[in-house]
Amino acid sequence: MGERTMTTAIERTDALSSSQSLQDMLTLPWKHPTIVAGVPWKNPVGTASGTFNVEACSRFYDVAQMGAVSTKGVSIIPWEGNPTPRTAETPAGTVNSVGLQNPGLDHYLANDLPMLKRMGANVITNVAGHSDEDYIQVVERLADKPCDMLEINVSCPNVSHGGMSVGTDAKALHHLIGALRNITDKPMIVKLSPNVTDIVGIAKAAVDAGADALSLINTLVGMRINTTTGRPILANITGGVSGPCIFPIALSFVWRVRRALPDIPIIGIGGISNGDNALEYLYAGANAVEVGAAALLDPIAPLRIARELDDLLDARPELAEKLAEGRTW
Amino acid sequence: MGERTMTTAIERTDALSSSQSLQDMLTLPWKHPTIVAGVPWKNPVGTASGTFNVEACSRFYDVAQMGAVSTKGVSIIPWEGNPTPRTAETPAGTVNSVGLQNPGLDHYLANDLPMLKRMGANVITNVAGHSDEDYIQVVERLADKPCDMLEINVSCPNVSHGGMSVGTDAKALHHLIGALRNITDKPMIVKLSPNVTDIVGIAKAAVDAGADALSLINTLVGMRINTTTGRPILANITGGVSGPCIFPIALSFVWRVRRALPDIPIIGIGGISNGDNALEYLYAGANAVEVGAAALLDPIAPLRIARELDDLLDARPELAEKLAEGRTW
Amino acid sequence: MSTQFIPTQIKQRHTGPAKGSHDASDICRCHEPSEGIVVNGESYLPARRSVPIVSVRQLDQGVIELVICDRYMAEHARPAQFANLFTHDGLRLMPRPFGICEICGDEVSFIFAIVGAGTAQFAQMKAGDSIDVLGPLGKTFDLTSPDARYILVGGGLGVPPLIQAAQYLHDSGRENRTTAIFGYRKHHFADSIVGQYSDDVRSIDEEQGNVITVLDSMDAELRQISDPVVILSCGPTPMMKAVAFWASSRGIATQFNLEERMGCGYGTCVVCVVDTIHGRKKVCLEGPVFTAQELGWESER
Amino acid sequence: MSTQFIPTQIKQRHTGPAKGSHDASDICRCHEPSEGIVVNGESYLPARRSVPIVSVRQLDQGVIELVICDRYMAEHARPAQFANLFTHDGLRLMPRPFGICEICGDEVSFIFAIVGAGTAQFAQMKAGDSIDVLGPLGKTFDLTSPDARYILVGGGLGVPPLIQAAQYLHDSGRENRTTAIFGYRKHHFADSIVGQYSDDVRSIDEEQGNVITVLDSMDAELRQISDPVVILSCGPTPMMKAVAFWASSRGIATQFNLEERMGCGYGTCVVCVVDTIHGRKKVCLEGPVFTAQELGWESER
Ligand SMILES: Cc1cc2nc3c(=O)[nH]c(=O)nc-3n(C[C@H](O)[C@H](O)[C@H](O)COP(=O)(O)OP(=O)(O)OC[C@H]3O[C@@H](n4cnc5c(N)ncnc54)[C@H](O)[C@@H]3O)c2cc1C
Ligand SMILES: Cc1cc2nc3c(=O)[nH]c(=O)nc-3n(C[C@H](O)[C@H](O)[C@H](O)COP(=O)(O)OP(=O)(O)OC[C@H]3O[C@@H](n4cnc5c(N)ncnc54)[C@H](O)[C@@H]3O)c2cc1C
Ligand SMILES: Cc1cc2nc3c(=O)[nH]c(=O)nc-3n(C[C@H](O)[C@H](O)[C@H](O)COP(=O)(O)O)c2cc1C
Ligand SMILES: Cc1cc2nc3c(=O)[nH]c(=O)nc-3n(C[C@H](O)[C@H](O)[C@H](O)COP(=O)(O)O)c2cc1C
Ligand code: FES
Ligand code: FES
Repeated sequence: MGERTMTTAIERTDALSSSQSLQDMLTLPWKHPTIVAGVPWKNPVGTASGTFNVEACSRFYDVAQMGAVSTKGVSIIPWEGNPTPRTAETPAGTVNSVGLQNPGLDHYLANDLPMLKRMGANVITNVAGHSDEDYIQVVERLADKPCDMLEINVSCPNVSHGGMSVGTDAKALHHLIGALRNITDKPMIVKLSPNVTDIVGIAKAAVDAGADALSLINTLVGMRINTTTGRPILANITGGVSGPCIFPIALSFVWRVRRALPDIPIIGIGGISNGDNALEYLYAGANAVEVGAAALLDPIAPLRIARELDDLLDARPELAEKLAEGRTW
Repeated sequence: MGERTMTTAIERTDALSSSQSLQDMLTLPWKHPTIVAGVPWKNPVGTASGTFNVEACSRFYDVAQMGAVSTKGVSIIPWEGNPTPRTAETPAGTVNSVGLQNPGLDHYLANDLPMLKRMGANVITNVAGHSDEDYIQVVERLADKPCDMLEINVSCPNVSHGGMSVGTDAKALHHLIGALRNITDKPMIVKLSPNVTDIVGIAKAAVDAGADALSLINTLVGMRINTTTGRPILANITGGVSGPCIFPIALSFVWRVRRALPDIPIIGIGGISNGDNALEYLYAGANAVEVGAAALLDPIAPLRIARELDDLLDARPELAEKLAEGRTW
Repeated sequence: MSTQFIPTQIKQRHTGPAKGSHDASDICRCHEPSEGIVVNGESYLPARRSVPIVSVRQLDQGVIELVICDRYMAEHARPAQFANLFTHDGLRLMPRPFGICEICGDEVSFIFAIVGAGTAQFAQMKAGDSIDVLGPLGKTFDLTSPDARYILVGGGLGVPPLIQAAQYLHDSGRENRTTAIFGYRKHHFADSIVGQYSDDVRSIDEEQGNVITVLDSMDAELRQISDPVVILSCGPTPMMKAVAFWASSRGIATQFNLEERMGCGYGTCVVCVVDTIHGRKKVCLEGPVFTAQELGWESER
Repeated sequence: MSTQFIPTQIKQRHTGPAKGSHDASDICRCHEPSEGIVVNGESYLPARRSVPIVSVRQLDQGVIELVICDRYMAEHARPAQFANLFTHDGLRLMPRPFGICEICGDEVSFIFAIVGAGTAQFAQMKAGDSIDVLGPLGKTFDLTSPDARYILVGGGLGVPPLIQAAQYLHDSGRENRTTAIFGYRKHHFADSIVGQYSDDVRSIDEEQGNVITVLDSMDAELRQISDPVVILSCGPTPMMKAVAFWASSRGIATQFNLEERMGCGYGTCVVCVVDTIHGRKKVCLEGPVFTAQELGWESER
């Protein structure tokens, strides 16, 4: 009984229970900012790559209110992604195999990025590639563009070359990140894959090679089968699992990397659906978080979560102060 | 719209929706048996190790009705496991850090095994160890004992030596399984960890060294944090995640290993909570399945799932026939 | 006229008072403003919200009509737009998209088949329960041509957006410009509903043939019409492709309402794409309406 | 007598008709046989089942009494046994164990504090809703000594098993042999309930002291009793340890009802262990009752 307390906050901030009005969510001042790799965020909550499209999301809320927004992976030329179906439901989650469909860097520079900056967003450009050369070209061309941070996606389970294969091999990753470090001064986040035996070794390789921050995790490999046909539901057979189901797994990745690397800024990602979930990441050692699948279920989920966290941090001044100074719990 | 069908069976067999009486569940003949590594199972559903204790479970149902029962990991001497709390809830799942507490081989041979055999169960003895020597001693002493199969657990995330460290290193695993192969003729299942970069490499190592079958997956490393205290809920900090949340992930492990190793018998484990889930594993290439966390939520879940699957297989004579012959989809 | 009415009661929702166990005016007050949300001069769409269910009834074996009350959706939805419905079940979080069917006051109806876990749960819901929704989503049929003759070709559970098109045309005084050709597996469950908005309902079931049979029978009739003819269609892909082929060989314009598994329904995840002559497009945001030409279906069969 | 009644209504469940919006005889018919399930001559315990809720009421701020109807549990439950309750929420699957409190006919009550997601959901449930349960689980207090004097020392939400013990002793004609010492944070929410079964209720709240204060005040009284004295206790661990120390220094026997986070509640997972002098034991199967001696609490403070 010693364990019983009256203060568990899980339910208070549960998905969709928020009664805060959009008016308040968009206009109240933010109380608890953070700093990630030198870049100020007005709150510790960003959107996760692949679940945020500026045109789609800005119809529902002012995207400048987010701590940051991470764009869909951008490749040097347009990619058409995988065949459909690209999604299947999983218990408390989803598995997707988009395969990084995106209209390419030129389109991004002509449309999304200027639109985001005009709106006042803190922009993380998520970078995709099939080869080191692909990544290098994108990062080179972004060097003088007005995005605030880069997030190098070496962890997509849905592309056959590059993607996850780099993110699961410490040597290959070290080589790639070193090459990128040589050509950019932008704050560079490396986004890691959970589909590895030794996350700490991978994380160290990225940091040694010059990563300014780490974001983790990307999706876990998964699949569903249609028991009527006996065939996989996804045309690509396997995809990446995300949503609440991966929350405890993702949290432990952040915890383990934080223990091994006390100083590197970390963005925690995976299964966040309320402010209390975000708080768990901060206690695990993250400087900030990104919200993915929850935004698929409700466009304004990332903003709601940011507001819930902002309120939860009121009662945790010590943690809030550390975050404000770019340090972690 | 081409995709829409009227036959999705997911809901029909959902957890706890079964209205079959215990009477029927315990007495109806089994229609669809399987064979795993030469051992006949009366149905393709077993209990998963660590979630089945004969004394506890036999109060609720006749354990001889299961395809097989896999016992709690048995070590050569008693282990006291990890400190408490040993469990925390996760979205659609649970994370546990029992740490293989068990009363040791002598107790097992004097109590559980004779009781199981007296009841008529098809027994898989799950074997735990901190070192190769530990495993060898247990397997040696089991050589002439009446258990039907061995399941070598090299994948427990909750013990510091042995356990998962062997299961994540193909060389160490090959060495251990080779040593065990030399001292036992019993059908030997090797239970694999999902916490690896290359499951196929690990699986091949086990099979090359003489494994008769593979069971996968064991739990994924995970954790929860109490946001009131800012501390991990589990005394052991991290534990193993199981339950519906891991289902799509576990399924993809089975699929990938089946594609790489067409002939090895595979037992699919992870997040099964109804007959339709079990069927997905069979279509992914498993010969049988084991039910873990679902049994924590309802003692008779494994039996109910076996009955649901038995009925679902009626409409799939081709699959049922293959299973009956020890082949797979 | 070949309309066949099945013995379900003719719906009174459009002309009479709302059905359901609750008084509609009572149930419909607690809602979203009908004008989106304006903050600092910017206007935002309403996000996901919980709304009351007005009624749930079975139209046919395994076919359900569910009516919600949501003023915003009722005022803004246009034919071919859809809405995401959500279960209350934490194991089943993903959106279930459904075409918006009838609109009556603040009430919006959906018609769906029970095909899986989510639809089974929706079918169990009752008047007075709440349900989470997002929408209206997607683009609409192009119904701007004032003098066009619209042929609504639907198959199975593809009929809801066509019913909405019929209602829209009816309410804008063009009911005499629509013909509904609905193909059913067995029971003609939607005839009485679409019959409220179109007096030319030519439905057919599997025993009787398919929608192409009906189109063929209209061939001569259509040749005599001087107004532009537009086919709006929604149903199984093979049916829609057959319609595209039939129409293109006659120079008739077609608009198809597609379906694809969705991750978000509002354009953020790039899950729901379809191949078009302009590349892969999001069905939820750039569709769900595409022309045969865009889909490259004109010459296919 | 120092009993303090707080102004909650005295419960009539034990003597009067069942509360709740449904007629109890009506609500309680659909159930488990009261004798477990016999198949082929073997008898099995009933597994998880869905049962109706008879009533849910607030006893104090954040403290709820929930009454279910389950004939099997009502007939078989003994003091200190508990039951697993389950949410309807797919995100929250794990069992919530609660001590069985009062039993009346086929009805079983639980009293719990709202401390997290599950208890918050239970508190929202209503008479007529269904809830999944497993139980009764665990071992009982040893109440076999016919002439013992039982002192029930409870803290906060540890009182339910002690109420069940008081009821059991009362129903077996030993109500004059119980003293209830309940320590509350503030409101004395369970006095009126236990007062039905024991006429010696000496409760205390934080402002007034703690249970040890009351025990101290009983010291002289207890020395004069020739019958064996047995303390049954459930509450926060520091309280129970203090009770163990107080009793052992006086040679008084103690039985403690422990709590531990559980994976299954029925002995299959080895999650819920406690250190005893005989090694780590499962609280759910080998407990929840342990003596101070077994726990090695006799000399501790
Ligand atoms: C734009 C659009 C409009 C639609 N309109 C209608 C309608 O008016 N009436 C109707 O009966 N059906 C309609 N559908 C199909 C409907 O969305 C599915 O039948 C429904 O989602 C199945 O849900 P379930 O939970 O029963 O099935 P499950 O198999 O349990 O669903 C699991 C997941 O797969 C998705 N899914 C499964 N089947 C389909 C499918 N055929 N299409 C898209 N997603 C699917 C579900 O949305 C869910 O995310 C429409 C689909 C789209 C994309
Ligand atoms: C044998 C036993 C008897 C109990 N009897 C009572 C009682 O009569 N009245 C009462 O108010 N409480 C009792 N408890 C504690 C009660 O089980 C927890 O308060 C309750 O499970 C919390 O659930 P939640 O969903 O609100 O909290 P959450 O934090 O959402 O629960 C998450 C998970 O942790 C478990 N958990 C959380 N806190 C505890 C805890 N303190 N003890 C055990 N498990 C916990 C839950 O069971 C659940 O699996 C008892 C516990 C045990 C072990
Ligand atoms: C539909 C979808 C598309 C995604 N696309 C990308 C991507 O382009 N780049 C990337 O780094 N991560 C991508 N991700 C991964 C997410 O950014 C995030 O790491 C992951 O979903 C886990 O977080 P969640 O559980 O909050 O969704 C995608 C995820 C989803 C669901
Ligand atoms: C409480 C608990 C204890 C477990 N103990 C063991 C064990 O002793 N040996 C083992 O091989 N696996 C053990 N497992 C893992 C399960 O056998 C199974 O592989 C895993 O839980 C995934 O299946 P599930 O999702 O059906 O639970 C344990 C799991 C749980 C939940
Ligand atoms: S479903 Fe997400 S973009 Fe269409
Ligand atoms: S909770 Fe599973 S053994 Fe006690």
